[in-house]
Amino acid sequence: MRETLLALQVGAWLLPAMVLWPVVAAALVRAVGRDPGTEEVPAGWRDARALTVGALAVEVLLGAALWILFDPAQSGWQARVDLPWIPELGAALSLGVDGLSLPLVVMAVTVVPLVLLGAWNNVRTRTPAFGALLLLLTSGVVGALVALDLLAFYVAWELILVPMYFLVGVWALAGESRVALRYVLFTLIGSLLMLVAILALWSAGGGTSFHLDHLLAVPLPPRTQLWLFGAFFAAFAVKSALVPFHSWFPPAQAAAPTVVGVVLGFKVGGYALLRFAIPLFPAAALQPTVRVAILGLAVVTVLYGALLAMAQGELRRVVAYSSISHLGFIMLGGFALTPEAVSGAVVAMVHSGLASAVLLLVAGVLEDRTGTTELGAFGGLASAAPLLSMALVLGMLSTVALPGTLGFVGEFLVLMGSYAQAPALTLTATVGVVLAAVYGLRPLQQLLFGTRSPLVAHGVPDLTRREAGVLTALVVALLWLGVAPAPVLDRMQGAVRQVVEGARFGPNALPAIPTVSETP
Amino acid sequence: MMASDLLRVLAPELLLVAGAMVLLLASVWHPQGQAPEGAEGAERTAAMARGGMVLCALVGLVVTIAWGDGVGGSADGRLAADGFRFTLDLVLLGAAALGLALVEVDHGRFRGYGPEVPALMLLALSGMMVLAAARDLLFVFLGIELMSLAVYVLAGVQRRSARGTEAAIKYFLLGSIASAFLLYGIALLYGATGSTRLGDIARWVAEHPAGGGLFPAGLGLLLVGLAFKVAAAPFHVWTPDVYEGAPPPVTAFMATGVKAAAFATLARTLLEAFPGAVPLWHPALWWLAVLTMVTGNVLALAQRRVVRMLAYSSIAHAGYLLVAVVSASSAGAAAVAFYLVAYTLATMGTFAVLVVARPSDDRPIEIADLAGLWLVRPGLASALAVFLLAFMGMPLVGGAGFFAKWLVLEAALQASSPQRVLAVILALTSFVSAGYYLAVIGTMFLRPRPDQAPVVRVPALAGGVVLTCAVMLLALGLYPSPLITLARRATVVTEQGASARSAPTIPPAAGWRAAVAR
Amino acid sequence: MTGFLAFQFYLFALLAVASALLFVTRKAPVPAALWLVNVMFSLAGLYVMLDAPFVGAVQVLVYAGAIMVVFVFVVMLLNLGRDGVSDLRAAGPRVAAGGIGVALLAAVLATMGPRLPAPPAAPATDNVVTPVAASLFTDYLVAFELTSVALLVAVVGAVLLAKKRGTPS
Amino acid sequence: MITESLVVSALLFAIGVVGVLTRRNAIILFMCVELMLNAVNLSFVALARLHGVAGHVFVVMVMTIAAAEAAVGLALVISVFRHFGTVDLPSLRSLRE
Amino acid sequence: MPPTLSALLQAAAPHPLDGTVARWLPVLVLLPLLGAVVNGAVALVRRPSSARHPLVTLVGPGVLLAAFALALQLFAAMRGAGTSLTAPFLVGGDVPWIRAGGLTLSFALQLDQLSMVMVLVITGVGSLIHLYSVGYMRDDAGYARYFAYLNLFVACMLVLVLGASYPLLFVGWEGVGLASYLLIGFWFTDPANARAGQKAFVVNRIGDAGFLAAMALLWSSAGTLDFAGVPTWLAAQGNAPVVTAVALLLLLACAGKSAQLPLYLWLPDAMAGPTPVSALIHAATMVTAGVYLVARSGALFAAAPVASLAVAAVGALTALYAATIALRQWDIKRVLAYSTVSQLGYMFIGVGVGAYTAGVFHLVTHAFFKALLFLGAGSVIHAMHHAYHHAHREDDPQDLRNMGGLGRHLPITATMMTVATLAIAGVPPLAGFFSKDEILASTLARAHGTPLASASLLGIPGSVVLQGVYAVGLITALLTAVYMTRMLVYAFFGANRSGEEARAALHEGSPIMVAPVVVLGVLTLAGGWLNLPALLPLGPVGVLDQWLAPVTGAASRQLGGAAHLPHDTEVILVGLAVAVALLGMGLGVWLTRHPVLPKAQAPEDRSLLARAYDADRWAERFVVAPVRRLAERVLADAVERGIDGAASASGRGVVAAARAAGRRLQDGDVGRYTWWLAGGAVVLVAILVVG
Repeated sequence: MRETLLALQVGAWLLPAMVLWPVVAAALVRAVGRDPGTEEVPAGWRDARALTVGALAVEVLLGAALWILFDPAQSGWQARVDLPWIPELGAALSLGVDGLSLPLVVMAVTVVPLVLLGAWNNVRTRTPAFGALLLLLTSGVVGALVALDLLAFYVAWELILVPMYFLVGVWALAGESRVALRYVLFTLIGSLLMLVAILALWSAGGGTSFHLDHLLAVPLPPRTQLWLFGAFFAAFAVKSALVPFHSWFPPAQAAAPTVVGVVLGFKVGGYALLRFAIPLFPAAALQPTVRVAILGLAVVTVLYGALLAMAQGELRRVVAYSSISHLGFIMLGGFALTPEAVSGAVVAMVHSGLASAVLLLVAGVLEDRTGTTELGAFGGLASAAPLLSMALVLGMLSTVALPGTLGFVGEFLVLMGSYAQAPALTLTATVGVVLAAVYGLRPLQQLLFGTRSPLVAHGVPDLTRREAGVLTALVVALLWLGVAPAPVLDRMQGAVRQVVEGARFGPNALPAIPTVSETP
Repeated sequence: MMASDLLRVLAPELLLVAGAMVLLLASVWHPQGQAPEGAEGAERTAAMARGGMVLCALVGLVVTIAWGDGVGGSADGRLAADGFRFTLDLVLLGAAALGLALVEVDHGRFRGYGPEVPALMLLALSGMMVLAAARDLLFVFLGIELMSLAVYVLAGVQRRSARGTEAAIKYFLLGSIASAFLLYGIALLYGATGSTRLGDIARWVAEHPAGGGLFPAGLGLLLVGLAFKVAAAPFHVWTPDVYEGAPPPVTAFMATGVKAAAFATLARTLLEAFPGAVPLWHPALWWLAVLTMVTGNVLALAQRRVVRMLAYSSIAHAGYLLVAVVSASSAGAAAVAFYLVAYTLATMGTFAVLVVARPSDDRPIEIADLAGLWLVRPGLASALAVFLLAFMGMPLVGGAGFFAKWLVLEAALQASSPQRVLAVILALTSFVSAGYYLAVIGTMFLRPRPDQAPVVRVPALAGGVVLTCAVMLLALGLYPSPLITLARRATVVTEQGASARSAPTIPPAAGWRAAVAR
Repeated sequence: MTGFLAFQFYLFALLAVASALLFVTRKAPVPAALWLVNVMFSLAGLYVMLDAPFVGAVQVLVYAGAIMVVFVFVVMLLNLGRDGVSDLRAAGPRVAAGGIGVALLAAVLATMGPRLPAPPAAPATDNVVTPVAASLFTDYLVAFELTSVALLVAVVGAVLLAKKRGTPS
Repeated sequence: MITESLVVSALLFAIGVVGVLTRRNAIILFMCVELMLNAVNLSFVALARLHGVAGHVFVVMVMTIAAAEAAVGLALVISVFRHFGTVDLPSLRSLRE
Repeated sequence: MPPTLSALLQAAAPHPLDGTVARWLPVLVLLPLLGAVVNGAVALVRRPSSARHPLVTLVGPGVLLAAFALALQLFAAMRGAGTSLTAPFLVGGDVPWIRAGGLTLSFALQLDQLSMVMVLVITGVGSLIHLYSVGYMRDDAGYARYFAYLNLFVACMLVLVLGASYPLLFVGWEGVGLASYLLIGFWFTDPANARAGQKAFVVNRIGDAGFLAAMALLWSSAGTLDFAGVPTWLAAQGNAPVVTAVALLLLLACAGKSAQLPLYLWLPDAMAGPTPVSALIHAATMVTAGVYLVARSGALFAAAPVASLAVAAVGALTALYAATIALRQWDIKRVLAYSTVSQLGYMFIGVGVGAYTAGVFHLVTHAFFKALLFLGAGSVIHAMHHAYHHAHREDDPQDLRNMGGLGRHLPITATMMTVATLAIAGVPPLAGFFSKDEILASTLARAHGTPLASASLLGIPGSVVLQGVYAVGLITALLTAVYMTRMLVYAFFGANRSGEEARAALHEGSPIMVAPVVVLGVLTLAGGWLNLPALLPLGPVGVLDQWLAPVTGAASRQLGGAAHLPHDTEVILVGLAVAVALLGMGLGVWLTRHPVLPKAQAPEDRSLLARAYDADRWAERFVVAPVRRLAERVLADAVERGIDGAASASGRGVVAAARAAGRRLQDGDVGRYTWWLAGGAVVLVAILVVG
């Protein structure tokens, strides 16, 4: 298989195709797609949703090809492509993957069509526009994950923002469209600062190239690094909803259509920290005060997210806050900066996407059936809708990181890898494990158990075949990767080592890396 | 003085003025009858506007040819013929052509424009083009006056509109005060340096690095005059009222043409005459830029009327442009050129949408009037979204607006003394701007269309303008290289650098009689 | 500067400043306008002192003779002198305005620095127009033409603006 | 004498500014602007003694432009009067926040 | 860096079990897992699954019996290998699980003598309970689901005892927690049951967090998480504080899983599950995982005497504490639950003092007699439930006050329960007597001249601690005899209080329920022969001790040396123990001399002991409620809303300020605009002029 792909020179166009195909497909869907909700003529194959899923299926195939093509033995960029773009600025469409981005890319392109398929009736109005925007969003996400050129990365980064605004705003649950504005404003403030930082970095590098490899070699005094790192961190922390920059996230995810909520929860911000912020400015990222502060924020995020998830009365908000809690672990692992912890962080990012997909799909199904996802409105679903309950239980178990699920792999690696770097903080973070059990089981208790509430007694149809199929696929992925994460982990080791060693011994690294002292 | 030389230098302006006069004649050719509705001779306005557009195209051709020919500045060093001038000429011509198109569209709806309007716009344009080329403060003054006089009239050109008249008188009064300041500044600079030519002033500054005498006061007053024209805070106070009261096509022309011309002359003056005095004017302009960005963006947040919001937004953009100017480098000039292109396209596109979407009574268009526009006119709404996102500086979806901001930031950060704080303020105020631009976008896309909302008809010409602006913005956002190249060529060539042909110098102070005697 | 010349100079200067002050402080429009005319005449005198008799003449002809007459004409036309409303703003703003005026004056005067050297007095000549004209039609030809375009705009504009309104909407 | 003229000019200009700030009548306000222009002219004439005839040329141009401005401005004033029945500036407030 | 497992695998000499049935070890785990999948599929597909599906009946207990058979085969193979078995047999070291950086985990299973004992108990007792369940759950709607969960539990439990590394053990550890959660809340329509399951899971999670922390410490310090790597690390590390820290964190984990103070709270509530579940999970196997873990980590605890003392102390306190509560419980299952907690305390004493064999011995015998007690109680409840159902009465079938004289109606059950009671009370020669006695004897034996005795816990010398532990153990033995006798008397003797109608319907359960009870009764009688003390010449001495020696011998020696009590002392101790047991039983009979009223007529028992010292309320008030308040009041209502509000308020504030500023600046009066112009000009010129 791999040989065939190699022989076909797939690598030469694979990544550009993955980034650009959704854009093309977006135009097609918008032009050809029909809205089954409004038109009298049966949409047939021109049903915009079907077209969108089809277009995304192509993306899945490309993602699969990328996975196959990827050589686990190599470290460094693979499937790398450099297309000229703006020679005047030195910007190029430099795309490539390594073990850090590969799992996330494949996860992203796989989850989006699955969730769209699973939440088939979640969006029923103006589906051509929805599909087109979703495809643009996919392009942005993939682009941000595979861009090696900082300008291209920034463009993709902002490309996530705009379709997301419309997707959340236009198709939000009734009366909640304001959250879209809040999302954009929060994200924008960080990303504009990052823009300035990118420019400054580019200038420091002679203004000739935006390529990551070029910029990594640019010598920067620690003070400069600190400022630039701050700007990057602001962008990524807001985007990934680190406490206390998170308050846009729960309402947005709760209001967004299912598939959009899932994409919203992708931890692209966490990835970007590992990909850009830490390697580019190691002296700042590993500066003891900064590091303690960020690790502290990470632990606060773990606990805060978990506690808030405990206090929510609505399923999607529980999911959102649990996602925030997971982000805390991701940050902890990322800044602990040991191979184990960073690997764990990446796995946790993949897990967060998959688990949110399962849980939000279940929430979407409930919303479809009953019009609400308030926990208090339910009860006794376990007997009324066993398949749905099963999916919810399994998704939640992965969320609370039960061993044997993917959630555990990430959290475990993070905790193992972080302890040596920040013992006290890591031990504090384990409290999050306890709280996870509380916030994870509480919704199960309220939704599934007890006597049937009037709403449930009225009848909640169980999963349809389509929903069941999608959820099965996702749950199996969570369990399978929990048992056999090695293929994923093996592929990322080279990249992880590069990040860790680059940050410790790279040209801009601090002379000696102190571990975080025990001062809490 | 070689007349042929001067003709070559001034060919575009001459053609433009001549053409404008022909149009003027044509507009009064028929005996003036009282049309049953609308202004006198309203039936000829559209034709005049089209003629004006053709003229703009012709002049544009001439500009291109002149540029290609490598025409140098005028022999006496009072008029420049460098990339900066020609780029700005093209921007101004584009703005005028699109403005004329908007006049025609608006005229098609309300029939409120006399046939002289296109001619007046072209005459204003000639003033603007003079400004782009002016290397003598006298020309700066005359260009500004020529442009302003025409625009004062244009603001009040719809004589039935009280609001237009009020806008015109406000603009006129404040404008003439600003002119007086400008003129006083020129006088003092003349007194300090002995000349009004930028090259001479630059030489004087080079010889007197400490400045001294009347120089600082003159420079300050000059900056006041120019800051007024570019609508920099706190000299921006006229902008919201005038933009709102003037007919939208005129506002569009004002927001693009006047602003571009004013920035052209501001940049040229500072770069050619006062590069040696950067320490003197830098703090003042720095604060001006900050104040302008903050004032424009923050006050725009409170607006409910679209045009007024855009007025504040134009103030904000003046602030961004000032950042480029503050960098005091050729990169800054390039950034100004690029920015003006993107800004002009976005502004014209926005006003094109507003012209077709504005209520049919004289009521100013409010943001709420755009509610649900996406549902009835998806193309129009999407285009307006693109324009607003371009104002915001979003990449890709905002097209060239992103690279405009980029180049400004680049100029600021790569200046010999990097303007980091200014860059950060720019970023933060851009963030604020998202608040009001997204309010419009949100209204268009996220709100339902009210039942009683009027049907929006899009005439072909308006559609064309919208489409042109949107496509060009998006294309340049995807592939900005040509425009960046153009903008980088739009550097200010100082007189010393350019004119080896050595202009005759003004006779020294006491010897003017001798010169006369010669 | 001989004594008499100096006396004359200061006389006209005083006259100009005093008239200007009176102009600014008159409540009614017409007297104000007349005081302004007085300023202009004084200035014409000053111009002559400053070796610019031609400019002085033009000042009288154009400014005092033409422009100000139009002003007064319009004031009369609009019958502005009659309503009792004061044309001046309240006392507070007036004081503040004075403050701003003083500040501006101070800022400008601060740059005046040492007394500028007076150039040698010009030799007496009858030809007061030639130098200006020569300059105007050679060096400043383009500028001259530009002013004519500006006048054209003004004419067209004035006609356009001052014409009677079309049928009111 | 040049310096004295410049001082007088500055005085007149400042008085013009004060007038601008204190008058409510559009025409008078405009007259104040004319005063400011005249003040500048005085500077030009004075400085021409120092720097040459260019100052005189400037003055001629300014007068021309002033005339043009007067034409447009007075036409506007008339137009305003027709619309609002007054030229009292604080009364012209249909355009505001 | 200590050798990793795979390195060990490659380097090790051929293992005596190579090529034997031991290579099928993974099947042992997979069998119940397969059962779980099949039964789960049936449960999901066949609904409503009111009727029991023959496939479930076949598969559910079937896989267990098969697993038990395989376990016996394995046992035979090990017996065959004899004393040459010094190292664990490893399988699956080449099946990767988590590989990142220097951390390499595989699905390696290891079989050694300790695991073998656990496997036999799990599959053996498990098989009996599965069979019993066929009868007990016959009419339940969730029959298939029940067996799916139960099979899942066994699979996880086997992973727990067979895993060759801490993380793999942790997989089983949390897996059994999950199964327990699911089974406690099996009858989920009653929210109380589901809540009990949730409570169990969450409290266990506290311990699990300790486990994770222990692993983190171990990994960062030792660079290995395999059991095989620990001794090497310890050899290099000596008695460093980190060893103690790891051990104490593991103790936290064990306290959670094995329901020790202060994390025992979940176990009494766990009785909400079906009674066979209580028997299997909450008495015989899962709750003993903590004991297993301490024994498994013997080397670690041996290197940290303080931690070992802590284990013993916790065990002793728990034993006494729970026993006192059990004195005044009326719910038959709760009596047994507290009894379990108390007996687990005993086991902790055993493994705490380094008498690993004694601890494991008690684990095994306890598995027999406590499973018997629970199954017997289950039979009683089953009978009571049916009787009340028959009589159309809504009454508590579990309350002792509603029973009385059941021996007449359930003779076999009554007999077996009596045997079990005698065993737990410590009457020779029943199983409990030997195991309990060994623990107490070992405790006293190590009170002098051992590393344990010379260590100190919280400033108290180890010898004092150990003597205290012994005393507490003895008192607990007394109390145990008292409360068990009380239970037995109230349930099976005296007059019946169930009511006329119900009494008529009381009868023994089906044979499939009776048979396991009888088998367990036999085991209870004979279990003591597993490890006879030298004192009583009834058979081969210390079989279990010798069997476990390769695993725990070294650690045991390290902690206790060759400490042995003098023969005379031993005799005295045995006598004391027997005396205490008999005294306790007498006391129990004396306590129950007055008849009690049926529950419906009796006043509510509000004594402190009946309320279990109000521990639940204290926990609610001082732990749960504050956390909830923190989450809901402080964070959700105040902080989150504050952050949120600050964000939107600042937005709104800016807009409002802009609006106000706009109104003032742009009031339409152009005269006022000139002020900005002039003022700005003055400032600008001033800036330039001044510099």
